[in-house]
Amino acid sequence: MRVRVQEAPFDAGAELDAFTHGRREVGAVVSFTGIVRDTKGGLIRMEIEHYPGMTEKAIAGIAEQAMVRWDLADLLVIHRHGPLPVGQPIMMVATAAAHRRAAFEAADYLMDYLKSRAPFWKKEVTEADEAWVEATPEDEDALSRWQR
Amino acid sequence: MRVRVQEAPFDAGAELDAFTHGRREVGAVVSFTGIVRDTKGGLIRMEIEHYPGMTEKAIAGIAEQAMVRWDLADLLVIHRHGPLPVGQPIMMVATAAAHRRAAFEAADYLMDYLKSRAPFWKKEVTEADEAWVEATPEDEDALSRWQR
Amino acid sequence: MIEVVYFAWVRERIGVPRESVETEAATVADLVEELRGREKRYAAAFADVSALRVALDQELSEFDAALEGVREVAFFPPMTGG
Amino acid sequence: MIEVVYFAWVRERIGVPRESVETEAATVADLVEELRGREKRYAAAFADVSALRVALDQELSEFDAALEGVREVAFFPPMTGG
Repeated sequence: MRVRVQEAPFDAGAELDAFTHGRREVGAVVSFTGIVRDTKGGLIRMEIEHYPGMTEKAIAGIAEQAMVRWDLADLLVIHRHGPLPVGQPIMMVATAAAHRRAAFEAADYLMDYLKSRAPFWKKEVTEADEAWVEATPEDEDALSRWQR
Repeated sequence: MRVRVQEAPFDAGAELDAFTHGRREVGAVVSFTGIVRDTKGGLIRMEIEHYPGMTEKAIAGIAEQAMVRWDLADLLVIHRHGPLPVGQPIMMVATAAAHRRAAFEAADYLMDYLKSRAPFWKKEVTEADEAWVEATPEDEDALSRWQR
Repeated sequence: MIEVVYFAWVRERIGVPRESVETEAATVADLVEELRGREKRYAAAFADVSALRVALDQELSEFDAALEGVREVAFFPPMTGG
Repeated sequence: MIEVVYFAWVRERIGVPRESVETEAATVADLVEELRGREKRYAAAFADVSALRVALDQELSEFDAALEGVREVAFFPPMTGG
């Protein structure tokens, strides 16, 4: 289990290769990369605030839940904070498993929980203004998929 | 839409970076990498046979279905054939979308259909013997998830 | 004349990857019946057609499909890609 | 004495990222009530607590939770990670 919270950029491809390399019992690796997107046009940058200390604990808790729930060989979570230009990776998760279903479901689960349960807050800075991104009811609804 | 069927190895990380780079309207990239796994121990290599001509058409058809069904900015499919050592990537898919749900579902769909509808056949070569990998009822069941 | 191609263990049992077959068979099932009657190796390959898939001119099809106008018939086990 | 920390627009409305607060409040809700009564900026930040989340010693909690033994209380809007 590898969890990193950092301000520095990262290279999703290099991370995927490092995560995948040299495994004999893994048949499936799923990755998700979240990228700063210019939703309305005019976005200069995204700013991500987080809660140092709690962030690491919250992510580790979510990751442990995924390891308990699915038969995973390993997982990776990287999440950035600070200012982020359009097109740059914000975060990534990767999961490695013998079978594809576990790898897909665990990555999907990690994303749903990181989105709504890890203490990050996004602000969009355009030329005109700055606005905090609001959580949507869909974000919360997504969690109910896993509460069986 | 980028589809490649090849005997040569590929680097999943480099492919992911090339696929992700320079998109302003993509918030989510999901990748799946299938890796030669030593299921029982003693695997020397996997051999993948395919149906040249039909393979490319079948994959293009599956990819087009995914593009119609989800709001994707792009997708990538790479599938190898020929002899493959343990630990090497067999194939990968990647999907790029504004939102994570479309990227996850489309990648999952592509995998289910590539598994059972693209003309590839895997043979496992161990020191003791050679055996064709058999399709499982679960592979076929997986398709019914998408037939709504 | 129709091109018949085989993959995976079907190819191994029959012993050739492809061959041209002179036939008047109206459907895939008729063609299978004809091949079965030829030699033991065909009987072995086509012993259980429920374990087989068929493609006509590189499109997945069914065993009751007509062969009229078809140039290439392929027989193979269920695919195991991905 | 309890450390109170604020994030995102809660921090912006209150104007400081953290502060030490002298309080006898028994629950988070009591603390919110106390802060609201202090100054306009607190009243603005805590106008609608249903729009807020709270963490006690870096664990997500609820507004009716007790503060006994808690060293750090954090107020923030729903998270938007990922």
